Amino acid sequence: MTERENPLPSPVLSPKDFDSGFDVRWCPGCGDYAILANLKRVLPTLGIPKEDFVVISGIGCSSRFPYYMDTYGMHTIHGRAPTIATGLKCSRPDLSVWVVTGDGDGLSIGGNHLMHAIRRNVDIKILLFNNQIYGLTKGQYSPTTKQSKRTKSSPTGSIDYPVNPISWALGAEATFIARTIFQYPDHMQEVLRRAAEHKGVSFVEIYQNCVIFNDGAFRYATDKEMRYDNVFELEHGKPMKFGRDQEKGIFLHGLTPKVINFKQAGFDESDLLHHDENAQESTLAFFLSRMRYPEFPEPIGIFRAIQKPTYNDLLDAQMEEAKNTVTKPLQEIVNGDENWTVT
Amino acid sequence: MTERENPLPSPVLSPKDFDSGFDVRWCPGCGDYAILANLKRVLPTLGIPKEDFVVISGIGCSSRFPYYMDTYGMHTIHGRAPTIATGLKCSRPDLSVWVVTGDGDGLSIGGNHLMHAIRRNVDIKILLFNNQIYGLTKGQYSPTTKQSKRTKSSPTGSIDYPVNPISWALGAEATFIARTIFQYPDHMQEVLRRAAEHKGVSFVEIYQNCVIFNDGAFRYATDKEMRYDNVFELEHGKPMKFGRDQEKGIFLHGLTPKVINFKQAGFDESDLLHHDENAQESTLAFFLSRMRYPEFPEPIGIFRAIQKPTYNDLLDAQMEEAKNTVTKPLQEIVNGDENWTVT
Amino acid sequence: MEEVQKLEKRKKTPNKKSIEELERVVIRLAGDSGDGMQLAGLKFTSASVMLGNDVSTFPDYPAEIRAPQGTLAGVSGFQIHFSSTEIYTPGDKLDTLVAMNPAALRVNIEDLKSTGILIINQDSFTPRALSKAGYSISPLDDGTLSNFRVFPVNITKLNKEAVSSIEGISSKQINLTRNFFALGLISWLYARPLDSTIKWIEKKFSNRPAIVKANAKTLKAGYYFGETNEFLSVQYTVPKAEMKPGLYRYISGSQALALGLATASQLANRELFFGAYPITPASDLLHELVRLRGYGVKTFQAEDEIAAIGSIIGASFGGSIGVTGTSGPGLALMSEALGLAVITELPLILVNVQRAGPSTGMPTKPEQSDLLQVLFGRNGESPLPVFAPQTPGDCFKLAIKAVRIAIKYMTPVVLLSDAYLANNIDPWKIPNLSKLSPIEINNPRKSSMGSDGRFTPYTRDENLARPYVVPGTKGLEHRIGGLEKEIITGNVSYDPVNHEKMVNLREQKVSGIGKEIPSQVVEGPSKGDILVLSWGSTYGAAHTASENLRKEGFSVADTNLRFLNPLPANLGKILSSYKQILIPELNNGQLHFIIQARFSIIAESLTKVQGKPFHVEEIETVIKNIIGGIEHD
Amino acid sequence: MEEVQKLEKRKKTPNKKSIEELERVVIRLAGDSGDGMQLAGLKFTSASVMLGNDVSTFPDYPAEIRAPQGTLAGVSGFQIHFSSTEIYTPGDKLDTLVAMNPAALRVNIEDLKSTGILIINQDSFTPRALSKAGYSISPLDDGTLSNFRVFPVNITKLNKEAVSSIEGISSKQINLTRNFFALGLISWLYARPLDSTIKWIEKKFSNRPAIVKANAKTLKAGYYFGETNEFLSVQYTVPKAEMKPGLYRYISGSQALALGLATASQLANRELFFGAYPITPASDLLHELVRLRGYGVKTFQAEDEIAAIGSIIGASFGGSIGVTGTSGPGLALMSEALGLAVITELPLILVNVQRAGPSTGMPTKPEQSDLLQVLFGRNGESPLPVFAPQTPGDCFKLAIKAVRIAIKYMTPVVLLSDAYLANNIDPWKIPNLSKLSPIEINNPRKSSMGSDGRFTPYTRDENLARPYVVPGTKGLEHRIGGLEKEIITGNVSYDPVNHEKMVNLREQKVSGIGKEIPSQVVEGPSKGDILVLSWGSTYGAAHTASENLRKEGFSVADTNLRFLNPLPANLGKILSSYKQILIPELNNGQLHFIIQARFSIIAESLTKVQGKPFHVEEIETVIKNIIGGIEHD
Ligand SMILES: Cc1ncc(C[n+]2csc(CCOP(=O)(O)OP(=O)(O)O)c2C)c(N)n1
Ligand SMILES: Cc1ncc(C[n+]2csc(CCOP(=O)(O)OP(=O)(O)O)c2C)c(N)n1
Ligand code: SF4
Ligand code: SF4
Ligand SMILES: [Mg+2]
Ligand SMILES: [Mg+2]
Repeated sequence: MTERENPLPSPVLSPKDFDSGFDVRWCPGCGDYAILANLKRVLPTLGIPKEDFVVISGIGCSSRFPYYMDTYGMHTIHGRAPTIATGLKCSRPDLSVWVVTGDGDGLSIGGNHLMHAIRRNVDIKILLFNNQIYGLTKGQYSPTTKQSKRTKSSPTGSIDYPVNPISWALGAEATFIARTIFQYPDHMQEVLRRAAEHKGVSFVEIYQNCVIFNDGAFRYATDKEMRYDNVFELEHGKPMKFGRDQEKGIFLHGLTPKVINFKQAGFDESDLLHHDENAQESTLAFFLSRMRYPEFPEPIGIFRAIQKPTYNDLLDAQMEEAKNTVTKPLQEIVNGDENWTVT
Repeated sequence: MTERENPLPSPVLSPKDFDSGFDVRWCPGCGDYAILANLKRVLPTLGIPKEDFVVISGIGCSSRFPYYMDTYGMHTIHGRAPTIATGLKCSRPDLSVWVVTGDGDGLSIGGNHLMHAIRRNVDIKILLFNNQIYGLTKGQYSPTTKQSKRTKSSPTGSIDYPVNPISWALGAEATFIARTIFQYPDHMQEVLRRAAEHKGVSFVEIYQNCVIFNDGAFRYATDKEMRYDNVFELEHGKPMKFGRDQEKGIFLHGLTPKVINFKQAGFDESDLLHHDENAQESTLAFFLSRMRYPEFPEPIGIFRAIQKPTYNDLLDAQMEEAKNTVTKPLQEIVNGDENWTVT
Repeated sequence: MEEVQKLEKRKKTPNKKSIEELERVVIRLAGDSGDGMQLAGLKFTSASVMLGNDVSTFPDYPAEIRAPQGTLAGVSGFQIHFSSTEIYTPGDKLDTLVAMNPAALRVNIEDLKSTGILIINQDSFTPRALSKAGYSISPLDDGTLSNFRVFPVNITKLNKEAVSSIEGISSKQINLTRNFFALGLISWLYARPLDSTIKWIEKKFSNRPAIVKANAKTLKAGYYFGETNEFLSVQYTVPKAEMKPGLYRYISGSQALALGLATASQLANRELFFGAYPITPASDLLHELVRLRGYGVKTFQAEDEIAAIGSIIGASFGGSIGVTGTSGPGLALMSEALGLAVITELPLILVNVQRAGPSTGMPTKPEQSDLLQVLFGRNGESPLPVFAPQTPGDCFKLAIKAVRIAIKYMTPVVLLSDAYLANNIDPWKIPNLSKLSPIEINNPRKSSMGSDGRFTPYTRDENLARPYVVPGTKGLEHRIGGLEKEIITGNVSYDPVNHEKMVNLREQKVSGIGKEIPSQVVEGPSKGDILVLSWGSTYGAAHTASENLRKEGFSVADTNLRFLNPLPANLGKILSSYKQILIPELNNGQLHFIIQARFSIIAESLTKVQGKPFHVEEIETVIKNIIGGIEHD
Repeated sequence: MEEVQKLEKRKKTPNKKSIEELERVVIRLAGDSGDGMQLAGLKFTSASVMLGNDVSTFPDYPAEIRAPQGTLAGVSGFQIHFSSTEIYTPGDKLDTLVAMNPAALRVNIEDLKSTGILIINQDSFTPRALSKAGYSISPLDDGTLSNFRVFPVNITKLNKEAVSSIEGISSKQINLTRNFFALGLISWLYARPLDSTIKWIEKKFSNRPAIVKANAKTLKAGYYFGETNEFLSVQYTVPKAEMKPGLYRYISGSQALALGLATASQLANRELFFGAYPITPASDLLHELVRLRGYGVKTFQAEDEIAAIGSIIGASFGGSIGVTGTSGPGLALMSEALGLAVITELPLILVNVQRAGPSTGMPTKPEQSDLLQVLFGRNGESPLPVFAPQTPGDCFKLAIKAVRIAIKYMTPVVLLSDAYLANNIDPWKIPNLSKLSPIEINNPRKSSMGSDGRFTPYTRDENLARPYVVPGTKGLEHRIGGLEKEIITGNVSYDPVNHEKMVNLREQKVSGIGKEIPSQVVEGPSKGDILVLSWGSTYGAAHTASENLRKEGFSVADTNLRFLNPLPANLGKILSSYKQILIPELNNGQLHFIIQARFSIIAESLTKVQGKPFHVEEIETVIKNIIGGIEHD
């Protein structure tokens, strides 16, 4: 259909191959740099030719992302990247389509499109750069900004209740959900790799620090001293534990989590809640998403990864089926069932 | 601020007082009639003067609703009713503001606004008439239509995965969530009353039958023979049981539900999962929302009802605070900090 | 089948009634929306077309899905104009009206010619039905119908008699066949054969033999009733029209658009990606296209119009032919994204099926009031070509043209249809697809590589179009977006002079499409008193009015704009050749505004904003008035 | 404080340098966006204004939040035009440029007059900084600056010396005070007193005494440097301007709009409800208004622009004054809901702060390219009034006027500002609020009750406005909506003739606003060779150009449209009084299009689409060319 060249064998790529040569224009110290660096590390390892990657973004600091990647890309309009990615992926299932969005772009103006792309399980990879602020428009609160935060548009404190992106994505029935943090390079690369490999929609929330308008929002999770008590990594089939000495564990208490220093209390690791990212029902993932700092340590990693046929595959199957049942050329369809000849 | 007359004492109202005198234009047999009748029964009992009710709707068969109620009302544009209701309620917290929307209006084009109104906990009452189809545009599938359903726009079956409105509203952090069914008049009236009384956003999903384009979608829940096995009523503090003889019960098995004929199996009612609509965390409500026909009986009633300050109250508190700190007239603000006189 | 043969025989044996030949006839079948008038109308149309008449139709149904039975709001009508000469509109006034109930009578009677034939289902004129229609006294009794030739028929009763003996027919089903009785009756009146309808019934209900029998039987019963009953004393015939030889079918605007788009996709050898959100009166395009999946048409029902246009921008970027269809409110929502398509210079087609506005307006009714919106309804200087088909058949042609231009010039193209054009059914001479020239893609050229070895996506060809390079093409990776871009490289640029150049390049590119647009052709004198300048679907009425007056000896020419942006190059010259320009349109003067702005002339505006197409007569009257004015000079 | 007194004394003791008086001066302070040039510019403006000069300013900052330091993209500039005569623009060419680094030099040098003064921070001209700015050789060395009077100063070093001894100042903080050194220097050059700036510093940093000290000290150091250093041999003064007596302040368009809206709210005695979604360059309106909550201004940050306008439609229905502010892309998204406001006839104000388009375009740059969009960017016939303020001060006036009209006529009103007007800072004669007349509400009248005892919300008064009845009003319950409504009752109606009447009523209502619009006043001859017809913020440049040419003896008049719809009633007559009409605008000819359409005349269009306001000179040149053309006739 298109002027593709033979995509195989793909050359071995390096992060540098993904350098677009554009000057990166984020503020010095912006958390976006780390995400860019990590994605550039992951993409070459996927065995996908460079020309098959497409990065689609909306508007926001984060959404400048495509310019800095030497792939195909589109910097579109505010909040609409998922719609463009959906159309692209449905028309070109052979491509690896990534969406880069922010907490404003993706959850404020673009919440509906994100939800519908997720619901349909379109095979696109969505990276939500969550800095809990509108960076590009210079510091208004966003749907993930903590209540009471003073910002340009809330000088006496925001009265909006923030949304929980993971719970929200679960409400939209995401098949792959993960969270990672801009200052966790290895973790992020692993999560991005898994997101890329998932067949279906991948929703990845990335905590990202805006040094200018919301500096330190994630200090609890990045600070060397604090992170052990405030963050724990989800691992499939493994017990949930954390703390500097991995001494604290998560217990299931009815439908609520309990944190106990299980070593002190004499419990065994096997008593702890174990993670099951493949659980068909999303209740476990939802339960985990409710654990938020400061009441609880926050889970990072893969909350959920289940298999369901993708929207684009289902669409292609219907196209195939339709093509297989075609018995006459288009001319005959144009001619219609009832026609007559004038001589 | 406005030309309100003294609202008290309010006369005793009857359903007939809410009759607008317009010809109702739904198809004969449409499930919307029942909802209209039930709401007309509930409103007069709330002790609110008739002129303080406002019904705001979007576009769809269901959204014709305001025309049939002799209250203030606005039939707005597709999907945007929550935004208009939000502005109205924030500017006029004294009014009782209702939103009537459909599965297309509210969850397709309007999903984002609905989510944000819910997230903010604006004190509005949202009724989602879910007939799992686009009625007004003559029968295309909606975001709640069952997969594989053949409709005008999916002649070989829809490939969209439907969204679960209750899970979705939980993902948006609703403080009041309920479900009822067009053919359950008493239940519906009770749910509507509770929704009206809730201080904060109320989200009510109402199963509604479209006789023309999706007839029988809820037969499993309305048919005299089938309903006992397919539906159960949530009651706060009560065990969850159902069946013609209330013989089947819901058990919590880790994070998944199990249905057991507990009478036969020798269990006691107290062994069953008990409902707690006030649970601060939404995990129980989420768990319940995952129970869907045909795998499980479907819970109806109030999934969740918790208290959080409303958006409009928080806004008014900030307004009050601001007014209290005002020390100089507007003229001085207009004059500014730095000015000079030319003589 | 023997029944049919019998019938055919009967037809050949001359009956006692007289036969009168007419040049052309306008009839309307009207009833409750549950009465099946649309179907009866379609079948009558088929039969007329098979007889060789030129035909134009106008279906008119209520806004409600099922308005309450018997009410004025629930009336559904189908108008058919059939003729032995070429015709261009469904006709103004009715020669015959069939009214299945009092509401149908009340809503439609004002359109019946005096001395016109009025066939009424007398059985439905019950006190209850009369009062629902707002009659306190039956119009059959109060003399108000005395201008017409009224024929009350007991259609309900006669139909019941015809059908009730058939085995397997429920009483509910019986009443559903009344429309076929009426169709039979009117078919006799205008000497239309029943065979095509019977064939259709047999096919449609092939697995429900009782229904086939019932419908066929009452159809014939209606026919025989007309033939044998005394009170209809004349049968009318309308001879064959002279039409260009070829294969014909009848087609609605929606169907023709869908087929045109599918054809364009084959001509370009690219998949068509149709992303849309349902909206009246554009949804039919989705319904038509989804059934063409076997021909490489992918359809996507989006969550809203913004997502719809977003999806096709994505698909276009991917190399498919992105198309969306919507109507006014949806178009408004697409404004922002349409601007993105303009600045990224991606090809796509937006079909806007206009309906009466503003806001939700009257969703089922036609209007031409989105012209200025499609031209100017975007932020910034955001030019794009706009085409408006004049007939259902022209929808096919312009759909292909739009795709051709979109790809050749790398631009979004808007097609302006309307509720009238979309639903109107006209005979159409079917084109031979193999005769259509292929649509070529603007592939990257060597010259598109910058000095740094990187691809420069904003290099332009002689048409100012940039190359169409899709993801997956090795070595030509590039990024596009909504920020202003540097000439040639497409990099983000805030340079003032670059911006001005880009604004002008985009403008020049669209103006340059002028060379693809045929010279505007005028019908009638090439100079004279008055030129009637219509656009899009008002063609039929405007042309007919002009032609009528030309026959009466007036100095009237007419021409119809199918290309609204850019305008045909010779338009200015044409406009200067007439004393007066009259611009009839279904809005408050939008083309008129454009013409005055572009040519600094004074033109006359004839507007109609009633959610209804023009009547020929309305235009004739105004032309005559204007000419009267000129002659007084 | 003693420092200040010392300084004052010094100022009074005549220094050895000569003093030269100028009529008016244009300077620009430019540096990296981290260099505090905006602040320095503002303080210089304050001082000038206090001195009694007329002032106009133009801030210009990068699109990026923090563009990489030292790059061309990171340059931030602040231009100040101060004068002893009335001025209307921030000036074309610069008399003096201060460039804090090589990038600032490179970006701004082309705007410096030849023989203009160029003050450079020599310390920043390191090889690295030069190469970041794209210089391979330092422009200080290659002779390219020889047209200018170049003064390289070691600002970094001198600032450090001034400040480093202060206790409690970190080395990072030291460099942040450089802008005050530069401000001190330029303040000496133009004899601006430092006291207002020092007062401001003291207030601003009242709890950080070290910072106060440092800033004040380096400010004075800069001043003394100018005074004592040999190489600046002349000090310039600009005498007081003659201005109307009164209380003055300086104000930006955004501030004036916010204050005007708050004032209107008090005049109407209704809460102002501002619902908006942040977008450059309109966000400042939200930031300003949120601080006016104490004055009955409720603000709501919506999830997007559709929700923003939705929220104010709801608030207006509730009786508040609904206002939103946005820019191009947001306006596009509001199109559909704006149509709802038109058909429901609810009052609201939409402020559109125009920026360069199409699509995302150049978000921080001004343009006037949304005029046709606000007029026509909605489906159906959807008329509404459009006003465009000409100056920051006029923003205040028109904000009140817009609210007054919106409520009196029950209509949405669009105010067209732009990025230039919003940020531009002008002196403003502060109005006395108690002199403004109250805004009255169109309460229901007896005549609004139908025969069935129900309220008829679409009864109209003499202005064709419907009554403004809000929920909570007993006995007047009613429903409104987006479907076409019946005249008077407001019930849903599909009646063709009713629709046409309603379309016309809405149109007439908006046209009727003409009587609220002052007669258009022309400056210059009331007939003559050429009329310069500008609109909105191009007023300053157009008027200055015309005035300049009038002084040179040309037959040029000028007038500026603040009311774009309806147009002033006497405009047609005015247009017919000149041989040529020149319409300068920051777009591709949108008002030109409208004027030709409305008056069927041929006008000249002068367009500039560079994301920059006009220079006076650009307009002068074109006027002269046209007049040249006329004289050749
Ligand atoms: C239609 C529209 N509305 C508003 C804007 C202005 N705008 C640009 S980015 C943005 C929010 C950015 O926030 P986020 O998505 O969190 O990105 P960040 O800058 O924080 O990375 C807004 C409101 C726009 N460009 N378009
Ligand atoms: C902007 C816009 N897009 C599309 C439509 C067409 N439209 C009207 S109602 C509707 C869907 C109605 O579905 P739902 O909300 O489920 O209501 P129901 O008719 O089923 O009660 C659509 C697509 C519209 N009116 N406006
Ligand atoms: S404003 Fe914040 S998010 Fe944007 S580039 Fe700067 S640091 Fe990053
Ligand atoms: S189409 Fe369906 S939802 Fe709409 S009125 Fe008819 S039955 Fe009700
Ligand atoms: Mg953000
Ligand atoms: Mg529905």
